[in-house]
Amino acid sequence: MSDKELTQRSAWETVLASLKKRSLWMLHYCTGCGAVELPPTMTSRFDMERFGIMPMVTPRQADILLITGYLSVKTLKRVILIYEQMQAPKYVVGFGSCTINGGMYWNSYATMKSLDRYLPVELYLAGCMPRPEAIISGFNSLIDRIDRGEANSWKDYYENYEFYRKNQEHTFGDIETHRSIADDAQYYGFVEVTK
Amino acid sequence: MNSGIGLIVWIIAYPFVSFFLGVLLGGYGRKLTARVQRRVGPTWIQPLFDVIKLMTKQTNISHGYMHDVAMMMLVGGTLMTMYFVPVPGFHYFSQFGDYIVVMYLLLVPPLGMALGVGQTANPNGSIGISRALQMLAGYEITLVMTFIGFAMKHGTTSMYELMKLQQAGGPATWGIFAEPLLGIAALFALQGMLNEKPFEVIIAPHEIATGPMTEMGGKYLGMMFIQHLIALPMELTIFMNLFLGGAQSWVEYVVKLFVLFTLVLVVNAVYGRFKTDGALRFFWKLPLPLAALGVVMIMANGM
Amino acid sequence: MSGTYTVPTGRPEAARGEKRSASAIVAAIAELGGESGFAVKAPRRVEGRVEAAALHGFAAALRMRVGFEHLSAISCVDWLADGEFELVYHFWSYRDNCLVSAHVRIPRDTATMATLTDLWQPASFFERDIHEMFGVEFLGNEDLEKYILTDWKGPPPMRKDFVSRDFAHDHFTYKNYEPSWDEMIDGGYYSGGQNGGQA
Amino acid sequence: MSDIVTINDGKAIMPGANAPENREYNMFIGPNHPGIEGNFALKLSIEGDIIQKAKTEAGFLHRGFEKLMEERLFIQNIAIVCRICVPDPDPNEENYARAIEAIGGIEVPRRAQFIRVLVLELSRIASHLFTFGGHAGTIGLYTMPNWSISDRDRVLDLFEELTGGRVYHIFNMPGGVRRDLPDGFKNRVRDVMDYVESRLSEYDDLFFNNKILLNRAVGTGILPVDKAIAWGATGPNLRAAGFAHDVRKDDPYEVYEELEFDVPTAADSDAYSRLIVRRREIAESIRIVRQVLDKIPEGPVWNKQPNPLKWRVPAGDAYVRTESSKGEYAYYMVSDGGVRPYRVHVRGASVTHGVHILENMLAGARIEDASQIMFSLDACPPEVDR
Amino acid sequence: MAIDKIGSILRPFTALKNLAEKPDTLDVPRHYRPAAERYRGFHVNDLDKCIGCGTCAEICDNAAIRMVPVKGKEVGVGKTQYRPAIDYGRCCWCGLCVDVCTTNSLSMTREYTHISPDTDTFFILPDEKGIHEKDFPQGWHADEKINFLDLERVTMQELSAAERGDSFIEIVKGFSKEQAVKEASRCVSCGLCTATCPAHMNIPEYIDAIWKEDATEAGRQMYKTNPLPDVCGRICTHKCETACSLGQRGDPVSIRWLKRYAMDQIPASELNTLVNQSVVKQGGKKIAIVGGGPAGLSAAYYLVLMGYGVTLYEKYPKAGGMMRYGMPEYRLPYESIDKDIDFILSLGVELKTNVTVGKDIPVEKLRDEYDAVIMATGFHGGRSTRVPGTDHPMVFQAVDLLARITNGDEFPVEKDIVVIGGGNVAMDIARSLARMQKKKYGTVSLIVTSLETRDIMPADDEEIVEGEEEGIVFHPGRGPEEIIVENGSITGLKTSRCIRVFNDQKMFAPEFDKNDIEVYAAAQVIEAIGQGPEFDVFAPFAESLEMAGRRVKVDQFFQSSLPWLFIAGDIIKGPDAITGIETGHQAALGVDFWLGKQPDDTLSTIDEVLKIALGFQREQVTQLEAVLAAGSLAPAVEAETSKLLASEKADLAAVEALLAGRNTRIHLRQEMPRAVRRRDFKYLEAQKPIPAESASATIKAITEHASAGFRLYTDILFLTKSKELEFSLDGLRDHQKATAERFASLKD
Repeated sequence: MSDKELTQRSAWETVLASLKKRSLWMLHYCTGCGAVELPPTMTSRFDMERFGIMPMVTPRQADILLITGYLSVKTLKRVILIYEQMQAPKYVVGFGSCTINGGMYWNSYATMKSLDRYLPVELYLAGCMPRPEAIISGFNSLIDRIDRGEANSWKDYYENYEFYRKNQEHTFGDIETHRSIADDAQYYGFVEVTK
Repeated sequence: MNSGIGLIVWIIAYPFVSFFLGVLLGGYGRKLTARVQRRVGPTWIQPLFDVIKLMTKQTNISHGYMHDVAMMMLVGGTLMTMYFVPVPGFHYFSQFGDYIVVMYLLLVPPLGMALGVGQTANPNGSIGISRALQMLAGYEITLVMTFIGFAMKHGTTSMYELMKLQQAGGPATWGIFAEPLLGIAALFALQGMLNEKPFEVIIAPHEIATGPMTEMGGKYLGMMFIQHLIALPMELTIFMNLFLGGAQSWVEYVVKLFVLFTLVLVVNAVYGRFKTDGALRFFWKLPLPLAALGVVMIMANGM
Repeated sequence: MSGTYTVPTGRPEAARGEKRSASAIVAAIAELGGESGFAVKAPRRVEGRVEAAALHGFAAALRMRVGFEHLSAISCVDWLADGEFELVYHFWSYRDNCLVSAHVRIPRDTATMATLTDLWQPASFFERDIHEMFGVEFLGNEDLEKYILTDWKGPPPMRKDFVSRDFAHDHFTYKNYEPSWDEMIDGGYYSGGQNGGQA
Repeated sequence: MSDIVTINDGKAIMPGANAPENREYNMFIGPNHPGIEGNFALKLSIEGDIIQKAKTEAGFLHRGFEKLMEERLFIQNIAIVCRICVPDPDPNEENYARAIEAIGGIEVPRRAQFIRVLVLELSRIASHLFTFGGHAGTIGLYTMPNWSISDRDRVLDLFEELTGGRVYHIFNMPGGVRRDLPDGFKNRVRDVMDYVESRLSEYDDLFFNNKILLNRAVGTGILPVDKAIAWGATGPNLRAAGFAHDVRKDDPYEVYEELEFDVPTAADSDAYSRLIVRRREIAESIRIVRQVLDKIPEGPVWNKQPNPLKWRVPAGDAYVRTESSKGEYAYYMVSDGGVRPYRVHVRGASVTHGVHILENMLAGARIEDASQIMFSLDACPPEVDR
Repeated sequence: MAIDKIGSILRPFTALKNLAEKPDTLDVPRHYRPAAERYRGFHVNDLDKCIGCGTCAEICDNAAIRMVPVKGKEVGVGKTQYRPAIDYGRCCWCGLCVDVCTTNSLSMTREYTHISPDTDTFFILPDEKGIHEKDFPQGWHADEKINFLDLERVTMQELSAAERGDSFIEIVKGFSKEQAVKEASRCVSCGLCTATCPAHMNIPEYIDAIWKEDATEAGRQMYKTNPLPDVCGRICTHKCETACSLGQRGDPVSIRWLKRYAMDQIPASELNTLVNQSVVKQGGKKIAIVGGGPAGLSAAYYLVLMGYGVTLYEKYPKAGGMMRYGMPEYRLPYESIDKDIDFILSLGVELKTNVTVGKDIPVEKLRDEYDAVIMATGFHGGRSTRVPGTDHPMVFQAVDLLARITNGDEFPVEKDIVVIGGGNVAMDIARSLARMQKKKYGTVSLIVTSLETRDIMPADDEEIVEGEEEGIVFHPGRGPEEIIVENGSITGLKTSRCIRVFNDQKMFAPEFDKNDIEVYAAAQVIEAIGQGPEFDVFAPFAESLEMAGRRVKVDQFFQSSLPWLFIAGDIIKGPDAITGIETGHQAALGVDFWLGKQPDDTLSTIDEVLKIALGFQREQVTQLEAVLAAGSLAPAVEAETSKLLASEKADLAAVEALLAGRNTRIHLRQEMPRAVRRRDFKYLEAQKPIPAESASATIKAITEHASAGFRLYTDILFLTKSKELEFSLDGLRDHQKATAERFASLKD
């Protein structure tokens, strides 16, 4: 993020960040076809546990939400709920073309086109789908960002919730959230957002 | 060291020492499993990073008062138990509480978990808890049975005393060699107590989405991890004290801890999990009769 | 779910026996009466046209009397210009290793068809799919509720008069890039307004 | 009510949400659940730990492929069809190419036919290895996925070398294949086949003979042969019931008629049988691959087709079937003589396995077994959703 | 089989042996793991090799490729300044673009990692280096054996040398329907041909129509810019084919023969319905056109369609000019010429034949009687080598002889003939004479010499080859020294070897090796080294008419220094038929402009866009004015709106100015390859399906979106490259955003 925030970090936070980056759990959710490269990434050929990255089962436990490629509108709805249930700090990683500009489903009636209109995205990986090497590089890049204190995209969701909410409503009509984003924003210390 | 300032230092330091041991064991476990699986695995202190990460997460979910209290019960209960398990150089509390106390205290954390998870109202969690309680009926009874045998043989229920007796008698008097039936039964029970495969039915991600942990995130999950890491060396120590003659020095203690844990891990690495009823049936079919037989033999010898 | 339909699970007698050639199957179909338009199209492929009203009877006879046990698929084609849907039923015979495709045309505006779920369980999926994607009603199928498109509010998307590209354009937003090589090109790149996007 | 993380339709169901005296409660498995193959959901109605009623929910992976194909040129579709089934993409390419060839009467050079068989069989091996990992995961034996999925990667390396892509090969084209075999490729295929074969015996030790697997899988999810046929089971799931139907044998395509291979079957039709049939199919596939390497003739690999931008396929229709790793995979294609397919209907192998058969088999099963039953059927949700 | 159904407790423990083995894990990403040789990674493009044809963008199923104009890339024959930019938010790495690339400039590397939080970095303009400017080895690239494109053209059936040797029957048989469709199917519709064609014919469109077996539509497309398609289908110099992107690696599409095929399918009687032009007689305004060649006919056609009264003066008995009197019949049958000309005349053009302007009727008379005069007298004067002996009566000028052949006049044909010249006219006369020799003597004895060596001979290659087949002997690279005359009759031509034709400045400056002398026996010598204008007709104005070298000076409207006099055809540009047609068209437009009438016959795309922009802008102004007039605004909003109105008005004025400068249209058409224009508007197609009626309807639909309005302006800027426009891109962007927001607030 901005230089200001970088300089504002205390020494304690810097140390903490360098420890926190060593453990990152991703949500084990195959949202799209890119997920087929996740098992190789998890298992012995590429073994992402080397970097402290593990698949986790529920949103509560996870730090990383991988959007593995296209998101059908039906899945997108679930993904948004999942994201809201995750504990901060949380990172969304977009896999491949589909999360950026619709990918090969650019003219499909059933998939969303730009992920960053619905959720704040920390990183994008190029590829259709990204290979395990690229995924591992992506995770390393995320680790670096956390280390440098740059991985703050999640804050945007609470600071600019209106923007995301507007786009979500545009796509779904009304969406029923489980959590009060206003309360969450307050908890996280952001300005209160009117729901 | 079991009195005065040394004692106070121990009381304060012991949880941290235990936690540190737990971290090492946990990391070792993950590393070893990884190697069986032909991969490199994480760093040796990976569990520490996990805990730090979890405890620094901004946790804003709470499923109510019970949810929070339950976490206290979980960690508190484990810490309490820990003090009653003698380790080299520290057996102050074990003179006040014998093995029966330990057995009793061991039930507190699952109870705490049950309360907390019940509060979250997640069906997966509820199933996980019911499984945990069912499993108690498997390994706990076996464990108690083996202990009864020992108590009968040596005429004491103090873990410290039992340990001392074995240390005095040398390896030949170690429970596992002296009473192999009880020892083998207790090894199975240990596997169950540590919730490792093939008895890992409580977490079972593919079946019930990590069961009790389903609703836990951030600090709550961190607490559970801390509890797990403290309980790990403690549970191994219980077994060690009963069947491997405890340890006289820290070097011996750590070596035995790791060797014992390795045994548990290799089984864990090459087996899948039973179904709950399968696990129970197994316990009732093999370890429990073994333990019972052992007890009978002790009784026969004693008569 | 197994109780929902009285789907025959036993294997028909006709499904056992010697392997027959494709032309023998054409003859066997002709023997059923009523359907004489079947012909061998390619090796192991027999094709013909069946009236909509006769389809259920034909399928039942094909199963019970000729021995076609496997309903491979039901396909639907929207012939917009003709104002018709074409339903194509693909039956496979394990005995003969031969596929029979029965083509049925039904009017597009009042698209109804008798269900085959009482004969084949798999028909349930295909019929529900065609119902969702084309809007064809299958009389007698109790399980036509939305399955894949539960969140969908538009028209049945596989109809030819639904243009996916238009829908995507109206309902989604494409990316506006401001690439770094902007200055490399004449006039500078600007990907356009809100709806600009690439194409 | 507090939010709990099992998500479906945005509603969480409490245990005992029904009447208090009714012990039945509802539970969602998926779409976010490791026990689910892909992005798919099960709505279970449970009493105790017995599933009373199961209902699948699909559509999370729906992209409207059949519609997209109608809006793309014939050549452009070769890039998208493989996406329909992610773990085993090649039957899609095969079907798409063969449907056009059947409609347009296009000849395929023999060398290309052999290469297609090679690709299809390698894809089958990769897919089965993947399934082993998934199945072992459901019973918690995580060593197995670590092994089999990294061994699968060896096959993907071959794909990468041959086709330029690891997962999506985009290699079959109407009229042949896109590239010839690279230099020395045959030897590398042989090496990998030897490797996979040697690994199979290690799998036997660790997994297929594992007492726990037998404890879990034998007698779980029984699908009697009559029901298997009536409910439309195909592929390994049908063969595990003792019914030896294989599209490669019974509706042969490419050069399968010239190759020797057996169709493995099993009798018990439980989860274990289905697993073992797949295990044996890998051995058969290795046999086929070796024969292909021996028999493959020299020659061109592609019959030139018209300029792809102005490529019309004559009017007509065709129904083509392929034996995928999951079962019968069929395409029904209609061309109206234009530059785009008029209609392509994709009949995925999992439309029966993953929906009604799964629902039927789950009813009465234990909740612990739900995941294993699904994986033993090897249902592939993107095939259902398209 | 090593599987039993009993299971084992101990066998799983064999897995523990892995504890002693090295893990299977690869040390990525610390060490880059090379991808396979064929890996489909990120794109690289040889920007110099790339011609910007845009075929990659056409085949991309994800609309991931957009052609953008790259600075400093030269635009030339078969080259645009456009290069593909790739959107990795769309790309699926299928590599179809690589396989279809006409030049093989596009390929993929083995690089596979790109990670960024910034989506803008996923849209790249690939160059030789790739996305990260790192050297990665080449991955997926074009394969020699697998060609998506049809690189070989359909062979045109021709009469054999024996069949055609002694007759003037047309050599080329023409395509059959199957052949034509097959040949048409080779086209990738890149439109490079359109840019190169002097008349900017809608080539991809008519080829597409032929491919769809719709000859009528093909004809309609042709008549938009060329009223003599029948003729052009036979004798056009087909510069388009040199530009064809398929020619990069294979044979270009036979554009000329396809045109011929399409026109052959349309009977003369149907031409009128095909063009479907309602001629509105304006009356009053009359135009005289001097010269009935391609330029004159073309000008006549477009002027008459614009509603002028046109009179065409022709000195020969029939109209057609060089097409009729300079082309041998075996290349261009007279029926074809007649078909085209008759159609033009049928539209109401008055033709006066056998009238030589300047001799039979003074130019001044035309000036006085008509509102404007278009002079298209052409190149009818043959040039002479001026070597000794050229004044001999048996030395002929090729153009004269060709005209005599057409008129059927008798002239001597000797047994041995030498033709001097290496151009197409030389070929025409040589091959005509060869036929006459064959008829008269049964054998051919004809030598063609030219300064240029075989490889640089300006004549079409097929002409030379066919000439050789017909028995003509070529001696290229020889310069005439002297025509040897003995006893009053010619005996031969003495030549020396030509060392080089052009000097370093590429100027015509032949040098000869005087020691290398050859003599070719001949009784008759034909000079065919070029033609020139005959300026007799301009004699009365010699003083007032400005010249530019040997040609008359004209401005961009083809208007000479005498305002009433417009010039077209060979005498200002060319010489060839298709250039003549284009100059005729432009002169017609120039006349129309001069006479102050807005032409609306063939609106080009840019005009449509400008008009829509105008409408859009007017709409904005009207709306704002209405809002202001309603008067119910808060003072602050009102002030804001007034400001907005002022700026909108300024924009309106700018667009009006742009549209008023109609000359933009004429020139833009030449600068913009059609396909590129079409692609620029592809985003419009992507938004809405193209309605069957017209592209303009599509564009109109777009204007309904306020935001698309902005896009419209950027495209105008692209198209016009008009830096003078008062709005800058950045300003416009902010401005449009602000406008949208303000409108939204105003509605409340």
